Amino acid sequence: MVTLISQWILSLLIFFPLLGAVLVAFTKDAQKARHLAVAVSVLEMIFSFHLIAHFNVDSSAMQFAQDLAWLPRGTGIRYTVGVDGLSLLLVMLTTILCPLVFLSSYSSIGSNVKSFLALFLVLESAMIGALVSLDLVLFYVFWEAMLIPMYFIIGVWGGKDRIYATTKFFIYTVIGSLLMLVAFSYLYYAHYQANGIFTTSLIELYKTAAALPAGVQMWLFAATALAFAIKVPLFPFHTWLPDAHVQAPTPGSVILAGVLLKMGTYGLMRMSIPMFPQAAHDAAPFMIGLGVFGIVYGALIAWRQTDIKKLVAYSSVSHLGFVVAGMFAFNELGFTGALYQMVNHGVSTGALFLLIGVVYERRHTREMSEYGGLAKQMPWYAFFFVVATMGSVALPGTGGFIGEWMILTGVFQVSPAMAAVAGTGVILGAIYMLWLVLKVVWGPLNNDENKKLTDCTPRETFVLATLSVFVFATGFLSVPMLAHTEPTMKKLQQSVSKKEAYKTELVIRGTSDEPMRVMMNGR
Amino acid sequence: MDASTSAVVQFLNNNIGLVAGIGKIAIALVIALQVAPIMVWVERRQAAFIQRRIGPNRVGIFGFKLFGLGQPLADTIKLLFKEDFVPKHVNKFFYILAPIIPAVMGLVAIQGIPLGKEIVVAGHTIGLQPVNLNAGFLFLFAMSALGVYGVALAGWSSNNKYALLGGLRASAQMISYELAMGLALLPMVFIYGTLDLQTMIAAQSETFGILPKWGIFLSPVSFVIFVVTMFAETNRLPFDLAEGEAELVAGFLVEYGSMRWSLFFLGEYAMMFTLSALTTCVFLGGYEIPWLPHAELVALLTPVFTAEPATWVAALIGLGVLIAKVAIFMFLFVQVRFTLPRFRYDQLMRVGWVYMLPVALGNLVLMAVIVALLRLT
Amino acid sequence: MLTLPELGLYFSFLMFLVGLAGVMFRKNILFMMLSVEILLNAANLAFVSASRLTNTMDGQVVMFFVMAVAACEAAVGLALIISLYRTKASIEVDDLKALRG
Amino acid sequence: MNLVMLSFIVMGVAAVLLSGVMITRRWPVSAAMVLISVMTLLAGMFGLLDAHFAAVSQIIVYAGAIMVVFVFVIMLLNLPPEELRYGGVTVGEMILSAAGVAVALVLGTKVGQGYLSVGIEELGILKSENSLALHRPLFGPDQNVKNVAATMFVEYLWAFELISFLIIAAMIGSVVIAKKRSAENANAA
Amino acid sequence: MNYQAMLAAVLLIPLLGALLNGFFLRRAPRLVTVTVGTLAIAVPFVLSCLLVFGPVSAGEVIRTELFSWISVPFNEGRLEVPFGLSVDRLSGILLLIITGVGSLIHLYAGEYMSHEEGVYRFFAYLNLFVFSMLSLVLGSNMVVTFLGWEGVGVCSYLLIGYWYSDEANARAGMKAFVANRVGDLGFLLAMFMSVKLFGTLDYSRIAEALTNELAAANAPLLTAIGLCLLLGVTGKSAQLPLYIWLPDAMAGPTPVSALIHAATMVTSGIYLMTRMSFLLVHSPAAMTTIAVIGACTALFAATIGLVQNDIKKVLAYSTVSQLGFMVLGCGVGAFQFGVAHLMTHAFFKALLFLGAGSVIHAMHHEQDIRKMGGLIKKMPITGWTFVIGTLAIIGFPGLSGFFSKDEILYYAWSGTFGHPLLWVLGALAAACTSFYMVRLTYLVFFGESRVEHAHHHHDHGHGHDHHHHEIHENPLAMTLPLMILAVFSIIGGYVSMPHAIMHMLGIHAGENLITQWLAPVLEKAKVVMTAAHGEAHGSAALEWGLMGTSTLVMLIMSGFAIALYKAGPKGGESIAKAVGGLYRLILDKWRVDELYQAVIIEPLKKVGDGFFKFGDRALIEGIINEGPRGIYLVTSVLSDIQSGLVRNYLKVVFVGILALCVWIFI
Repeated sequence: MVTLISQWILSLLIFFPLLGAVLVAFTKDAQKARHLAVAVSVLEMIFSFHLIAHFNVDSSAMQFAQDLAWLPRGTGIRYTVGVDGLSLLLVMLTTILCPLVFLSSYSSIGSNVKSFLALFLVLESAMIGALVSLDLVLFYVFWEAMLIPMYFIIGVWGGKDRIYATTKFFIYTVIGSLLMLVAFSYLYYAHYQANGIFTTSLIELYKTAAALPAGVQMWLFAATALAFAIKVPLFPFHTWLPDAHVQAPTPGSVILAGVLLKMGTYGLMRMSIPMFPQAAHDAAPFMIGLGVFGIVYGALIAWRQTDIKKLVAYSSVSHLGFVVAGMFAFNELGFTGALYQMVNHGVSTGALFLLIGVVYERRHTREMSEYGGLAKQMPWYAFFFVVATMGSVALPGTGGFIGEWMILTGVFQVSPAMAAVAGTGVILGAIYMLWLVLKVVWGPLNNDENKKLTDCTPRETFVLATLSVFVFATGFLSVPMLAHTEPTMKKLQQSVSKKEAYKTELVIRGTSDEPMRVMMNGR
Repeated sequence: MDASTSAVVQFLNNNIGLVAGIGKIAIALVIALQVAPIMVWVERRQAAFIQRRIGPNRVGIFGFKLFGLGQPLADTIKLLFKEDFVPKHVNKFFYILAPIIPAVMGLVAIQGIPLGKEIVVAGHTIGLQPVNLNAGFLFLFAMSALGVYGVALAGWSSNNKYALLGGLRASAQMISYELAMGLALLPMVFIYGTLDLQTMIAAQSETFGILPKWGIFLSPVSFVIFVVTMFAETNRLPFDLAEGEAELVAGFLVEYGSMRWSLFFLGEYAMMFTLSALTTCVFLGGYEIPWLPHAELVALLTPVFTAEPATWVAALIGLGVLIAKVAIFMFLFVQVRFTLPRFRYDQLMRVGWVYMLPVALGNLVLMAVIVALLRLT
Repeated sequence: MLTLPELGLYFSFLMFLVGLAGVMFRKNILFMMLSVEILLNAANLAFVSASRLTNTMDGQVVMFFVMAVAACEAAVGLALIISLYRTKASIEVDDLKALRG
Repeated sequence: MNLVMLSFIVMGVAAVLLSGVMITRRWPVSAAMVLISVMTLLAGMFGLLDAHFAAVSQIIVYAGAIMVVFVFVIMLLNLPPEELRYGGVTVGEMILSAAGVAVALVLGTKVGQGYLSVGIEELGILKSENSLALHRPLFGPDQNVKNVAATMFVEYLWAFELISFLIIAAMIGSVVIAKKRSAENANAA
Repeated sequence: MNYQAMLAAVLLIPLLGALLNGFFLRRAPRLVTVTVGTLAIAVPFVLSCLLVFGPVSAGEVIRTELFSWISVPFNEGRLEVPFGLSVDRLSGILLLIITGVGSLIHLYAGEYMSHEEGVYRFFAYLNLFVFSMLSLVLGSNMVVTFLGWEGVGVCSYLLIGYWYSDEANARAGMKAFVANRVGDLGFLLAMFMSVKLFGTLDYSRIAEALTNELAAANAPLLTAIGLCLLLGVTGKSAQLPLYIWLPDAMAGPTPVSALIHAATMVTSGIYLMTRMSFLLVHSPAAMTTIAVIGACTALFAATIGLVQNDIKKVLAYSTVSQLGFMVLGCGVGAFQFGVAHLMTHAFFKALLFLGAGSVIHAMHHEQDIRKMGGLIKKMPITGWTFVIGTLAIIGFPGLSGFFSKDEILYYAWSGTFGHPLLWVLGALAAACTSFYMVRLTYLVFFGESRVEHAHHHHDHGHGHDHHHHEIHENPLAMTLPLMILAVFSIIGGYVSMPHAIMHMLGIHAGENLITQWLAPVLEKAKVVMTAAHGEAHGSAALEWGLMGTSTLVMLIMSGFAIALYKAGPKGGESIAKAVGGLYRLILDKWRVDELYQAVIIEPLKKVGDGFFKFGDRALIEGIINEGPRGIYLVTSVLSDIQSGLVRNYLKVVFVGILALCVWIFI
């Protein structure tokens, strides 16, 4: 029975929110739809606990795998999904963040509620799909499917300049992903030339891609890395992010910062680096350089913003610079830290956007100068704000510290100078985040409109408290969390450093200790 | 035997298929052409019977009155010799073309009906289905589907308000009911596993328990739906909205007279016969006598007539059985015509789309499940 | 040696050209739709011929899909025509340039 | 040149010519009728190509249903003659047509020389191991429908389901389009 | 109860107190809050005493690991960072100071903050601070120390900005945090280098791994580690160039200044250097830099202290200056006396701050010493304890500051890395100290009362609810800590009695108490120093001479201060006029803040703006937005071809088909 569940759990996770979306769309009452969406996402979260409960922490294989026929046989395009240490944490982050986002949408979304919720559930489904798919075409489908709900979420429920922002977001992302598609197609054909069969299986293409000549690898790496770098967003492809964040409604911002950006870094770690180890090595100094420059660049710009959301958006640019720099250090510390930092950034920045949403709903402005002294009126709010800030500036005891520490230690092993420059990001991070706190939470309560503000409602408190707990839990419980990822990271590191093909296999983790292998039909 | 005789025999031997084919088609044509006159008489007599009057019983041939059986002949002669009148305002080409379509389609459609199992002539086995296409009875459907153009064109080319409305009604009604009709037959297709009518009939010659394995018992819902849609397809009462006298004078027929008018009737009756025969073949075992499969019948007759003629006699008996079964439906057509009132047009559409179609679909799913389960076990 | 499928392909080509001409030259939406039907039929002929040529069933299956698409096209297209005719009292494409960019 | 080939060519030529006739009709009804005959001819050609089920479906669905809808709409609109302008053909269009005819003729001669079959062999469709060819008797008696079904519901099941969605969408769409107007009328009245 | 559990309890009880006060006792009565807050420190104090005077004094090192914190594969092995605690003699001293002085200050704060609303927040912060500070000193590896290191920074940030309604306070907190962060970067980099060099961050493991051969092979790296650690120290312990945050940090409540900015947090740099002494001594360059920084800071801050008029600002600069002494002590290799001065400073500086707080409390938040005077009659306990504190800090013979400071000065001259110049700087700083501390004490407690009565009425407007306007002595809860600390300020220095005095008194224990106590901790460092530079080259005569000189200077400067300010604060004006511009410069704290603002902050802001305007907006957005415009120009031409008529498109298709046919078949 457990084996059966394990075999189907990923498909369930992918398609259950879709089902929820249909149900939500056909609900009559907006309030009921909200309840339903929360229920669906909570159920989804409960389902996803199966992954944690039955994940084999000693294995780097693709677990809970499922391999079914999808498109006609000759095309080699199949429905293949699986989870390893790399995607597990991100799947969990997604399923845990989504209920909180739905709770936050109770007050932030007033019009077209049902459509919003349905789109959001579709988005959740696509995100999980992109994280677990092991077939390039399947991945691409989910990758693009993420774009559509987000396009509408920003474009319909966004702020004043939402159309500009959402168009920019869309075009940026699509340009990148089309290049990625070209690279995938080339690989597809290269595999056919080499082996005489067509396949889009990621596991097979790892081998094909790693065997390509260095020059070809570099082009393919560049094409895929560009797609992911835009999503990350890595400097200088980041300018869509501030606009998108500023214009997006609160839940949109949260999920954008919390999960969608991680898709870029996830893609780099899942596709670009292990597929093209030679090219990744050649490009590593450049990528670390971009990441580190992005850290400083994003931080300095963030400091000078007066729009709260823009500030946090640029802080994302800075934080994700760490992640990119870390993964291109090509040691376990860097990889693990990068992965962990993705999760932490999701939690703390998600919390920050939720917090901004809380006051935005009350005051309908994001200008820093409009606020000040909120601690007086909203003590709990101030508390959560400070906690989220501390998570964001990577205070020891929060998860951000572990992530950044690992990344910087990892980068230091390969390039002390880069690590030192990246380290200044720690200082600048403190400057701009505390500047934000200073201007919003502390100071005198001068603005008369702020004197009427009420503290967080129980619902908001629940959401923010949950995230605050996570901020600290990730800071102290890194070992049990990272135990799941360690074999994967180790294997990744080994194959990349030896410039070999990344080898993995599909298994279902059953009740017994012996992993059950999934038969790859028709390959 | 002289050379010429032997040459004829040789030709016949070499081209037995062609000759037999022509012969079968001719027989079927004769049957189809006879349906209309006979049915005119039957209809009038039966109507009279229902309405407690006498009906046509005077016209005889050479003094033999034969319950007025001469009446159809007389009518035919009258219609044939009436002036062929084409109104001035009509679209001449289509006006002339329109009546031909249903008549031709009716006559072609009947070619798909198996008139009997087979006969053996001079060692050649000849199947008794005039035209046997790979797609089986779908051919009948194709022809009946084309028949609608006759009505539609007649309505349009007459350049007359009533006629146009009649044509519109007819075409809408026919596509609506064709769906349910096809869906009603689909369960039978996968019950028998074939589209071929001969195979279906052979399958129905078996029994289970004391009942013959007829389609009517295997899927009664299909049968009911099929019969109802058959009425609609042939524009018979209670579905004759296209020519409803009370509303549209005579619908698409309003500008027609003489032989052109009677061609419509020819086509209609031929189609009635064809569809009834199809029902018979699919649901009532066709030319087979219940509990007595064709092979056993031949075996029974062989001692009496010797081998080859026995098959001839069996074929004749089979044809009789088929016509007897069809006659039941013809009787039903007439009986219904004079018993039931006409639908209103919206009711007709409602019955088609809201009742017939869902019921047929449900039946289809149900039968599919049952068949799948039976296949599995 | 000529075979049926090849001829079929050739006829389909010819029919396609004729259909294309119909869509190009006629300015009446009804005629354009009818010409589209010719195009689709030509495609069907090509599919069935190809099916015979390669001794596979795919062509015939695709023909059914084409037929389904044609049915959809006809349903929606004709509904649009009726709607257009009611509002504009014309089904000439030249009268319907409001959306021209 | 056997009987089958002969009748195929006759039907094909007739179909092409009738297509040409169709696009030059002035009355929509005439055009529709010609088109129906073209379809019937095509059905015959399908039959000769041993695609019996396709042939019958061609008549039932195309000629018997789709075209009925066309005719229905044509009759419903019942366009007055002045609506049926017959736009002239420009010089460019005539040149295009001429080019088309020329290419068709040249191609016809090539086909006549068996060029097409050579080209097909070069493409290697039949030899390719990647082709989706099913190696089983396809065109024997009573096999056609079964094989179509087997292919459609195994290899193309997904496409089949998608098409069914398309049809539902088209149904709903056409009902909505056609109904909107009458609802507005009802409101106005 | 075993010692491991006790150790864990010492760390966790303050955290528990913080959680209780922060979350669960928000609506509890003030008494409960204060009691919980104080007990959360007092109980660990008792436990610490049991630990330190029990096994630790017997030479044991108690270790415990709470859980595995970070564990990553690293090179061939693993990089394990457990949340490990250990207490040895060094951390024992710090433990006692933190919990002992901490309890007294908590007790004091309960009374001092009696007029505040929502005092639970204050005590939650304080308890959290103590937790952080404890994890700093108890951490058995650098990461746990760093947790405390940054934790105290955050708590200090929160406490400085405790009265957040005034933006200046919040800004001061932010300044403190950011300056600390700059230092933290140094600590981080030191950690990275340690990982690279040793593959571990555990102090004892590093000590084991650091052999002389390794040190010789990696001398530049060790110097780099030393300098990075120094950067960390300058941030946390307010040394040049990062000291600027500490004076501003006086914006927080006075008990905070006493606990954090005098006794504990700011001394963590000294702790860290002593902890890493075995590593630092390998690098003479780093040691010398440390010593020079320390000496310069001592003098530099002392000069600013000369002219300040805010009672807390004077004490703040005095703290910076004293920290400079400690760093100087560490830098010259006399780590044990750095720690000794840390301890004595904790006593007398806490005493001074609390005394100042007592005055401020009584004066209703008046901090300007020019408006005080003659308070000793009204507040005798506060006054006399404050005098004791002053005597201790200026190094009056026999009091604690005398011993510890003189030992440092002696080693500055004669220590392993010492140099007479360093002594000169130190002595000058000590002279300044004597002057400004005596000036402060005299102006506040002696002479004429300059208290403005109008001020009181004004104060009513602030809403402080006083029943009588008279300045009077504070209750026992505030004075008791003063008295206890005064006692320790007197006797605390005897642990570091100079050799010369020991000889004179006939004590022949060899080494003084603190040297003996810390010997195990400093053993390795001493071995390295002895091996490299030989024994310290001092003599009893030199020691007596230096001691005498500094005592003389102290007496002269004190006398000078009393003479100058006998008639009130105007006494100094003549000198101020005489030096004119220099006076203004010193009063403005050498304008270092303005310098930083102009040289670092503003350029960085400009860069940020530039990045935003020219990088993001002009360059990237320009390409993004204008690039398509170029395409648009091209496409607008092409779009004219798009007639929107299907027929025209089909013509193209038609031509295409024909072309395709021609190409393929003909």
